[in-house]
Amino acid sequence: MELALSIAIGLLIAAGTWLALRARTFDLVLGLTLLSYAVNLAIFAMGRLAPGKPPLVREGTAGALATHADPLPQALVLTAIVISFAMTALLLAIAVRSRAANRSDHVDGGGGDGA
Amino acid sequence: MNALPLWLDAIIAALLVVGAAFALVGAYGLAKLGDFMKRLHGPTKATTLGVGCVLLASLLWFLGTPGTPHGREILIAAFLFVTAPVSGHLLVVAAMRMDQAARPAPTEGRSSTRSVPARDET
Amino acid sequence: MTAAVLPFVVGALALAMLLSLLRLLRGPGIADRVLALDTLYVCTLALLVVLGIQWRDGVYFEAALLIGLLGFIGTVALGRYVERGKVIG
Amino acid sequence: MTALPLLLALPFVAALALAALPRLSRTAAALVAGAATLGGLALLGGMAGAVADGEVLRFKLDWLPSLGLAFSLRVDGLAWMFAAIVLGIGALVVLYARWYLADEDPPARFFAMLSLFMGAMLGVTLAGNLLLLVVFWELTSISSFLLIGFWHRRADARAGARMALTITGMGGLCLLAGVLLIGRIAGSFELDVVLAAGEAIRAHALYEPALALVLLGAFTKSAQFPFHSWLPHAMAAPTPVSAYLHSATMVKAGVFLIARLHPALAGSEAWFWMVVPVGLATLVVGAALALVQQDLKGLLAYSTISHLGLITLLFGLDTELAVVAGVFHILNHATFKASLFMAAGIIDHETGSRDFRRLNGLWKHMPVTGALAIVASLAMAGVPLLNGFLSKEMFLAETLATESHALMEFLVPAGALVAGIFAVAYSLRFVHDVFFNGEPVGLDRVPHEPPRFMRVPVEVLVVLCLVVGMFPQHTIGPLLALGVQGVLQGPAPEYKLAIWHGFNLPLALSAIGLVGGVALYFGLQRGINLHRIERASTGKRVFDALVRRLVDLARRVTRALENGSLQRYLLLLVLAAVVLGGAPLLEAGPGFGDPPGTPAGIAGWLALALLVAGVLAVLRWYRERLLAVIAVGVVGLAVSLLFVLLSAPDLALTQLLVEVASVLLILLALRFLPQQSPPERRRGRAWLHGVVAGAFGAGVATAVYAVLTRPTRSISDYFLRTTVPEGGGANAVNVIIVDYRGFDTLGEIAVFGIAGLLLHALLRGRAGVPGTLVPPQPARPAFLLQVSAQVLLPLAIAVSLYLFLRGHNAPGGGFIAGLVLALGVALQALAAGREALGAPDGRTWQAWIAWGLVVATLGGIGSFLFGHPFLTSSTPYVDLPLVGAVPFASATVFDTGVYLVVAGATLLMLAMLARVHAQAGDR
Repeated sequence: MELALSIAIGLLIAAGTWLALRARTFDLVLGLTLLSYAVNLAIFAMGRLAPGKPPLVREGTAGALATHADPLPQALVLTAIVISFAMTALLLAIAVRSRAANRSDHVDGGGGDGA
Repeated sequence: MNALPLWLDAIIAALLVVGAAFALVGAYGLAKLGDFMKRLHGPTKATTLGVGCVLLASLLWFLGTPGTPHGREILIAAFLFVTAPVSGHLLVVAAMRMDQAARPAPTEGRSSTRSVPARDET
Repeated sequence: MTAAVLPFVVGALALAMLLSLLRLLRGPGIADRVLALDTLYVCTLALLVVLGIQWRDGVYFEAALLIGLLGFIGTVALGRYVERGKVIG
Repeated sequence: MTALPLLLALPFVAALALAALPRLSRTAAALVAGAATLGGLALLGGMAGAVADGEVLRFKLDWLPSLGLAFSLRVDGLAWMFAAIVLGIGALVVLYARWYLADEDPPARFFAMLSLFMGAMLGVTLAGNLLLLVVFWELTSISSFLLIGFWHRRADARAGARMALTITGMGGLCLLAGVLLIGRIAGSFELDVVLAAGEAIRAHALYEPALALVLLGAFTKSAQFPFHSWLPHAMAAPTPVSAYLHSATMVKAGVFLIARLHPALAGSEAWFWMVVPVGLATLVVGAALALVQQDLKGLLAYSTISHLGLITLLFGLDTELAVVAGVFHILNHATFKASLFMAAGIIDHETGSRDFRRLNGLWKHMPVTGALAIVASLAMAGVPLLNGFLSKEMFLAETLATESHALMEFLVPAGALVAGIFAVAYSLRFVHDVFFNGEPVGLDRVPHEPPRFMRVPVEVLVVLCLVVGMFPQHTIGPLLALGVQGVLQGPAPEYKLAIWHGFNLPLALSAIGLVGGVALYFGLQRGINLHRIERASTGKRVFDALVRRLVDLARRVTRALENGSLQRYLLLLVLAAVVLGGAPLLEAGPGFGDPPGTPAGIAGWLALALLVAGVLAVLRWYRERLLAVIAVGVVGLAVSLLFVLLSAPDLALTQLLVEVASVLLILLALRFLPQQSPPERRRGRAWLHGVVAGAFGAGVATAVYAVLTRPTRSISDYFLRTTVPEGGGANAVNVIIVDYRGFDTLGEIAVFGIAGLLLHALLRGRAGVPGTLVPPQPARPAFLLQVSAQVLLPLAIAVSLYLFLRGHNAPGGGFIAGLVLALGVALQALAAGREALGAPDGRTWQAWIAWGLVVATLGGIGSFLFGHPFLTSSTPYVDLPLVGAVPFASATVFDTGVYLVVAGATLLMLAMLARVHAQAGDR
């Protein structure tokens, strides 16, 4: 599964980057959403893939990496997911404002809506 | 899971298979049927029912397995049965609205750019 | 016995999801795609439950719970958007 | 030895005080600055005895030991002598400036800057650590910049300040580099070590570069040829500044440095050949140019340059007697040049002009000032019975004693003689052309003597010139001896301070100089009237040209990079990332290990299939934005599923909730954006972007795979081991979030809350945003939805609380619970309208954010009460029905804060976006 996941992450990165390079604010938002998926998955994967071993130390079991998934990247990614959500929200607000100001959703303003 | 008595095991297995079958049928219908109103039947009925079976199976299984939390399946089922119809109904409304407006989905934006001015409550 | 059927159950659900995906990609109407997405969510719910049995582990129930409780909000919102052009009136 | 830091602190204290009290009157400000100066003098006097006994006073305070930077002060003879000059002249300048400043000049600012400079200069002299010395060195450059530009409304002042700062600043950088080299050679930056390591330094391979760099610093500071041209332009400064910085002290910093490092650097061929020619050139050029100035201060400036050259030359000659002469001349020049500047200032003050062509025959108007100026000028010319004569005699003697290449043995004395002749000529001009030589031309007022006290400093200095000139041994003798010992770091050589050394060659040269000078001056005045010489400074022209070049270059580069297109910047950014990341990857190779081959299982493949399909769909549909949103939804679902399969329940929950919330937000915003992206106008660019993005993706994929196939060395064993016993929770992830890494989390929720507030600020009171979708239909009441929403709200709240309380032991926790709650409320809004989202201005949710942060912080502090450090939890459990054992930990309090912030911020975002509404008559 490692290879497949890596490729998937790569695909997310590539697609996200390409979209982020578009000239329209909304496309940028889409791109950054994909990018944050990719980055979160990548960070998460740094803890290695451990199916069926959630990092919950139940009664009777001793907590160890052998029997549990690595909790640290998970903790990092959890907050990262929420933060990237906030970033998306912020970008959307900026997109709305910038269009209101420029009558255009071009990232550099001006040029009309193009649509 | 040999903790389970055979009959219970059988029922669970059966429920699972049936549930999966229903879900599959529902999805198949969604994929194959002719127009939206027909397709709507698949998920809203079959799939929901299928999920119901699966939940029931899981409920029984966890009841049969001591030392595991149980009962939450009921909650899930309840939620599902409250929400599924709502979304289904809303989609119907939406679909009807779109038909009447005779507007192919992707291009509302286009046509709207030269359409009636927006009246906005508040 | 349950153990024996589980793989097929999972497989069937996976197939169901792929079929929904197909519809989501084909469309044609936006409503079809939204419906397909909704179905995807519901099937995922079922899948989670089944996986819960397979792994004899209740941890993923919360996920199923949340899909059941809030998963349809996305659908509703999309439906609203298509219908009224504004999500929150 | 506490007097030492105090001595250094005084001026800075005064500077701060003055800066803090900008309204002070001229007298008050002068008193503050003066008090600091006199206090300093007193402290310095207290050290005199010890220093005289050859003792070296030290004060050391480690600052950045790792860099060898210590705040260490060190007073030996040389330092003491220089400090005495700085403070002594300083006191006189303060007194003088009190009377010099005009009513419209802000006195507090002036004296603040002056005190700042005084402190910096003291720092240079007292520093016992080379790095510290460089710090103060730069500080003098800066304060000089400020003082030159004191009359900041005058263009010439600004230009002069900029030029001075640029040149001396560059010198300072060279000095820093040189000092770093020396420090590396000597193994320490402490002056004691460095001065003792002379042999090693001179023997080292890096000696020449180090020497060259240090000398560059010194030469720029002391306005040595060819870096001299900043000094004349610094004359735009108020005259007290010119008298103080640009004749007596700061410009001496360069020669001081040469003297200071003499034991470490001098005594080599390189030293001779680097220092002597520069000194000689400066001596001659300065003297020659001084004669042809039309500005009083200009003449004095060039003469200063010339004298600095003379001192440099002496240190370059590098005999012990030359050192004596050099130190002696530092003292003498400080006295007579400072007094001359002050005299020039008085003249300027009383006549309103500094122009030789207009100033004539002032003798009958201001005889006293005239007399003083004349005596000082004679000292400058090196006339017997004045201090200038003595050091000049010594100088000439040393030039004649030069032992080196034959050429130099001729050039040095020759140059000295020529310079001497010019010196006499320009001194004579200063006297004759100002006080005699006809009548004043077009002065707007009748000149008269200055206020009594404005003249006092000049009188003091001139008296010094006389006394020293007549009774050197008893007046200046001890001080000079101190300085010389300081420079040589050893006993002073045998020398005789006397006016009469008998008939000898130096005396003859002086005589020739005097006669020649007089002849030269009157010759020139007769032949080509000196008033007709118009000269623009070449140095300035060159400098300006260089600066212009630099600016043009910068502008070109900027224009090339910044064309105003954010798209372009982003592309460059990504390109840079690809290159910087890719190069090592290609160079070293990915270094894959052997894949663990974790089985994906049916579900795994399904998830990946969904993900890939979703991404492709987004790319296919990105122009049809609504479709793109749906496709993104698929990707999100797939990611959540992956989290489930890879045993990250918490992440799965979070991702699912964020998916739903994002769809809501996006749809709320999408209404006010075009529903489509325009087609790619330039396919070529789209392809280019495709290539770059593809490369980026490939690179990341490779890196990730490389990591995944290598053995892991995670620190998490610790977390897993201790999560129950110490963290008091079975859910290691949640424990890490609220406990081990609680401090990070505090920061993260703060960021989240700020994002919410920012969004509020962006959308507050936005009406009339252009919408693009169909005008909203009259909403048909959606009973089904409303009913279900009402049913679900309490359930949602219940679930949210449940997830929150269980969070410490099972998937859940503040983040997840907060999102659940937010979505529960959002559902109400979907059903019943935006009123369900609380106060229209979102103040409800702002309060939530605020309280959340408060609670979280308190929870962190709470752990103090349990006697643990900030944000470490301690955990008594309480049993709740249905939920089970719940840790009532300070961590739980903290998590409550997280809960509030997340819910509040999410709802604030939703509320604000829901409040935006389309303007009437929208397109």
